[in-house]
Amino acid sequence: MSANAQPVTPVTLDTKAPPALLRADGVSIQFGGLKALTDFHLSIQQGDLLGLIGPNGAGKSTAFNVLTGVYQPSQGQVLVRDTKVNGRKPHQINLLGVARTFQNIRLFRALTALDNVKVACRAQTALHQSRLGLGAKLVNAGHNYADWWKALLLTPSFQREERRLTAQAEHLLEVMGLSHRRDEEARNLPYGEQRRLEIARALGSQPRVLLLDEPAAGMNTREKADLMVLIRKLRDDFKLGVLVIEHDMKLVMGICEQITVLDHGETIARGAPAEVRSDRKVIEAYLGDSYLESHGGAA
Amino acid sequence: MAQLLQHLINGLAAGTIYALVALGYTMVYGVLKLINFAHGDVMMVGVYMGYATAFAIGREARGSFLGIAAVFAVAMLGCALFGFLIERFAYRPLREKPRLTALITAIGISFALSYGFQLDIGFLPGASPRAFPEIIEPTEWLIIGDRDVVVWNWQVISFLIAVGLMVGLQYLVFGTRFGRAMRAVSWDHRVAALMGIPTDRVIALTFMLSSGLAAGAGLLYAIKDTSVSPLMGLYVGLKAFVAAVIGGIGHVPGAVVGALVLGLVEEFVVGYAASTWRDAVAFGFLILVLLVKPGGLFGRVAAEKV
Amino acid sequence: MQSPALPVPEAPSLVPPALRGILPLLIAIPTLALFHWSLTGSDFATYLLSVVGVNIILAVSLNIVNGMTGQFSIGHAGFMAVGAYIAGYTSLQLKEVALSFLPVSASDQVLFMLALLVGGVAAALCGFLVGLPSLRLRGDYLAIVTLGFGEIIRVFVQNTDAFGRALGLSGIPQYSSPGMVFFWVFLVVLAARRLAGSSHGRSLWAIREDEVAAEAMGVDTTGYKVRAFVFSSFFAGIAGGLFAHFVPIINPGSFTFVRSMEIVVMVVLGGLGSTTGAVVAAIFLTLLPEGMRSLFGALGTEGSLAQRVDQIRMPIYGLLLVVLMLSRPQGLFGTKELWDVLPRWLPRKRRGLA
Amino acid sequence: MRRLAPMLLAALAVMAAACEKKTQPTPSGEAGTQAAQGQSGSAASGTPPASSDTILLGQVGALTGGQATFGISTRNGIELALKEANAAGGVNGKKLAIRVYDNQSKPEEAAQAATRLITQDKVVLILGDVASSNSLAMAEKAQAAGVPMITPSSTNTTVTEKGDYIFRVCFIDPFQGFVMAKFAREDLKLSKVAVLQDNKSAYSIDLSGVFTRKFTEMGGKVVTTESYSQGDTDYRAQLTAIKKTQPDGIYVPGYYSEVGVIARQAREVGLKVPLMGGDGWDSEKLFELGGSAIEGSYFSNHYSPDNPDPRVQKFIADYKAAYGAVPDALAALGYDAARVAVESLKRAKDLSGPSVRDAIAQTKDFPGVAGTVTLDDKRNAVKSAVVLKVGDGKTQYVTTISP
Repeated sequence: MSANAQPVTPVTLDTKAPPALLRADGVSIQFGGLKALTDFHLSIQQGDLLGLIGPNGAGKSTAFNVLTGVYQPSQGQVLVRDTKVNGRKPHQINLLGVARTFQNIRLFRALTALDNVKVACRAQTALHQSRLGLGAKLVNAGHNYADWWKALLLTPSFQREERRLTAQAEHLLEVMGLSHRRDEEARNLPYGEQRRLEIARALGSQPRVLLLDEPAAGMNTREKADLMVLIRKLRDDFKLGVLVIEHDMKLVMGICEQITVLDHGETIARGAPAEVRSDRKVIEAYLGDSYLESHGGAA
Repeated sequence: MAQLLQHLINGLAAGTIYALVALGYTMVYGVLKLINFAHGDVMMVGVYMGYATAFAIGREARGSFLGIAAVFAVAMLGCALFGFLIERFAYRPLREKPRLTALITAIGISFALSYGFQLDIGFLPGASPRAFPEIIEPTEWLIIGDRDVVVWNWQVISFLIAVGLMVGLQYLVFGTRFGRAMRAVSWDHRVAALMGIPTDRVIALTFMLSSGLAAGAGLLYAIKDTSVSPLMGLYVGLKAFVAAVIGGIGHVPGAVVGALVLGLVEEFVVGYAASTWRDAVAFGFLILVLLVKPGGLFGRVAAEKV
Repeated sequence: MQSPALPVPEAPSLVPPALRGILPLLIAIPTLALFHWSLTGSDFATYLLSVVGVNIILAVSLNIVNGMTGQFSIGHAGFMAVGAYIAGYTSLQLKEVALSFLPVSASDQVLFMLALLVGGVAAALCGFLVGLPSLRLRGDYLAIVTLGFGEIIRVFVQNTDAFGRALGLSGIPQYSSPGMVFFWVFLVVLAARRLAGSSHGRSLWAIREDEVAAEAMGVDTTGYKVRAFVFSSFFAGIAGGLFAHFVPIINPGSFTFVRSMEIVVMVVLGGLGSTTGAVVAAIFLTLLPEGMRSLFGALGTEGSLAQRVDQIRMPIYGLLLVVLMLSRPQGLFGTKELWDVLPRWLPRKRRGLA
Repeated sequence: MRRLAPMLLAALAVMAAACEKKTQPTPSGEAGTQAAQGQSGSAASGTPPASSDTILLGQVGALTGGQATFGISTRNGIELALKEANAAGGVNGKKLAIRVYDNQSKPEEAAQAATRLITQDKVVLILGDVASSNSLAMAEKAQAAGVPMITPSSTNTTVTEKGDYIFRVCFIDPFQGFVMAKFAREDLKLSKVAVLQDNKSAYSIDLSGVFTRKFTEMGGKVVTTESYSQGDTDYRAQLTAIKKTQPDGIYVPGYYSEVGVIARQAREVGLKVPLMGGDGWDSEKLFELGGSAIEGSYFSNHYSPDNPDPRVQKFIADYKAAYGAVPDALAALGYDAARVAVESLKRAKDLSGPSVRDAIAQTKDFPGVAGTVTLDDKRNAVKSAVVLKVGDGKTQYVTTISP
């Protein structure tokens, strides 16, 4: 794969490492005249726990959307393990091992907690249908229809598959501490549990990279602390690379090893929490004077 | 050449009337995201109101300006009231419910009206079509050559009325407080309510406006084609709906353009190709437009915020 | 991949897995045979039940697209028309043919089944074509494309001599029987339920609930939508085929968009997404006009008013729709199934969609 | 599996429940229940069974939908005939009653209603619909059940081909198309004719086909064939296209509900040539809808209201008194069909299907208002047609053309 790597300026980080699980190379995106994201670089390796911060409207969620294929970049490229994924659909990118949660929780509200996770688990058994020739596409389509027949005929292999999915989803619910909500409809869960369920669902798609969009929003301090522990644990147990968008400085500074700061779509700083915290530009542009005061001039 | 011109005139005449009906669809869709399937039938009711008025005022008064004004006034006001009642009792209780629910009540009302008016009991008119009284005496307004191209006075009059109504509507939507409220409700009626906009009143007024407009359009239609029947709403309504979608449903000038385009397409299919395929071509055209521009000619598909 | 490989648990059921797939059939076929036998000789019941059955198939199949997948198709009558005409035409062509190794009646049924399948597959192909625009179109725009498709089919039939144009196809052999109709009702209900409970069904539900999230979780939303259309239109085609074989004349007037609307009404009234709801609503709405006929008939048979009452049914039907929707906006059962809303003392299924 | 067995049971239970619910408001009505439960018991549901003092007939017609206006005319004609028959003492001392069902202009509803008439109401005879596709659907059911059926005005040849229980009292499409072709060629001396047909009506398509064939055979030329759909109101595009071909006559084999408007718009686009049509034109409404534009047009019909025959004049007067309108052809044919039915019932040796069928088949030289009815061995009426000219709010007799 590396043979057909594009002649782009490599991301300045750690070039010796194996190909990044997810990489953005000079990604820009415009809506009409508005530049929502300019020359964005990012690279996530297994075991990373990165943070993406910035004031409201800085382009954090836009970055997520570009990385997961919801938006197409105007310039630059997104690579998953050195495969260019520009122009691919979100579900195809997901199948390559990138899963996400949403800022405004987007669960399948009328489905039970278990079914929410099973939807994601299931998808991984589907074939990758990214860049296939016509013949392969036909075979693929045939396979898809045949799969429906298996479900309709309730074949033993289908039943086994269903049991496997259930077991897998139950395991994830357990990991996220949601076993007691197994048969509850998602919309009836309390807020914090909905957030956790979204993570469980993302894990269901067996990702290598997990993108969390403000996972702690609306949680109280204790829940946040628990969440910090949980995110680290997930990274280690599931051998993930994690990228977190977060408003809560404490959370980000507490768990992330490296932080990228966006403002008006531009990357204004990148580095370890301590560096970012002391970066004058960041403090001015993002944190503001009041923050400096309240934290007694953290720098 | 003369024939081409004649087809053009006919197509535009048909298109203007589609446009007025399509505007009703588009306005209601704009504020409520409801495809008001009963719209065509409300129009039909309005036409019968005008029909009854024309007979009530007698043959002499009919031709006078006041007579015409009375017919239009009664039909449009009556129909506006009718639209208000339908909104109040059939749609408003369902406003916070799933969107499809209101659609089903719209279908129910459509059935009740179009079948109800086929009864010949009491004041109901019965199934057979009736000749619409000539409230505008047809005379040639313009003749080119040996009657190669003929433009009739009612074509001109209805074109003027239609254009007047459209301009008025455009002003109403973009130039008045009510229009601003309407657009706010259209954007998000819950938020609009929080901002102190009397949502219920705005929606009710929109319904009245669209129903009144439908009655006006229906009358023009009846004058043009000289007949009324209980099923007329079904056909006109469907075509106008298609026109509204071609233009981008919810978009006011879009509805007008969509309707004119549809009127011309139909006219030319019949005039120069096979008349049997008119409806198929109309719908095929619609599908083609949507495939190229998924939101209609003017509408934009709002990118969903993720 | 990273998650620990979990052992796949054993099936908790008493029924061996291999048998679970076909067991319903083993129960259904004798039941249907009994049902069929009990109807012999009562033509009106046969006819009425056939209409009911066809409407159930239509409603349940449309529910897969409109209810489960959350799309909005209002051209179901078009798929029905395709099935009806193709199956009817096939049967007309095969009218004189009989399979020599079978008795004539059995051979007829085999050919009938063949014609039905041909019709169903043709409708499914159309469903594929109509489903494709869902790549680009959403919501009401997709709806109008389905409506347009239905109307185009109608115009096409009206202009094709082989399909009898405005007169329609007549003389289609009356092969259909309540047993056959309800066999397909059984199949479509079984298929819809199994689909709803399967991973594919969950993907459809996910699309209905939140298309963006479904896509982000690896659900090929376009593919699933197209497949839902194909699946649903296949059964609509079957319904059309059955319809053609008991009426037994079909003409374009039977497949207008008003017809499509009637099917949408059944689905919404039953509760979007509820298979049993669609079944109940289809039965109720089909029998309603006949019921009114009986009611009016009982009120008086003489006099000219009595002769007019048959006209009053349709306006009343329309008003009833309004009243029903106002009193139960979520439909009869919402997204739940019949057994979820049964009284408490009856044995209940675990809540949820599966 | 465990979830399917109860489901099936539930579905069956629901079906039973729904049926019961349906007939709950019906005090004496168990028809639905019985039907749904598959008990072919005696016809209940408030239907007077074919008791000793009434004979029940059935009619299925389009009372709602696009063709309602024709169905209602037919119904009125039938109603009038039965009223007269009852006033004259009924059939062998028994009164006649009729059960009318609506088919919404749809064949499946027609078949359903016919089946209901046959098995639930146990009618001795069915009167059919106007539209041939609806009559065809009914014919299948009537033939299978051995109940005679007379269709007043379905002119498509295939209807009576369904079997020996199916009759009609009108002439068939090929004849009517021939009549107008002959008249146009020989009497009006036209050579270039345009055709404007209703593409939603089999009747119209048939007439236009026959007319085109015959007219061409007689040396004329059909210059163009355009179409419209029932329910349309704007025909200017078709007429403008027709105008281009400069015909000296236009054949419009449609129904009056559209023809009147077509005539107005034809004059409007500048077509001055005569219009011609078939029996679908015959209605007082034609003058209302067509106004002065329709004057000078010709159509073929079953009878002429000018016919001095007292029977015809009495029918017209009675109909006017009862329904406030001059009867159209459909009403006249409905009236004739009902009278043929009554006469046959009188002659039949009993009220069983075969006896009634035989009695109907023997109908010969029956003096109907819409011409004399003699049924041939194909169960079609052999009748001559008249050609009428439209003028000044009424029709004028022009000529009679025999088969």
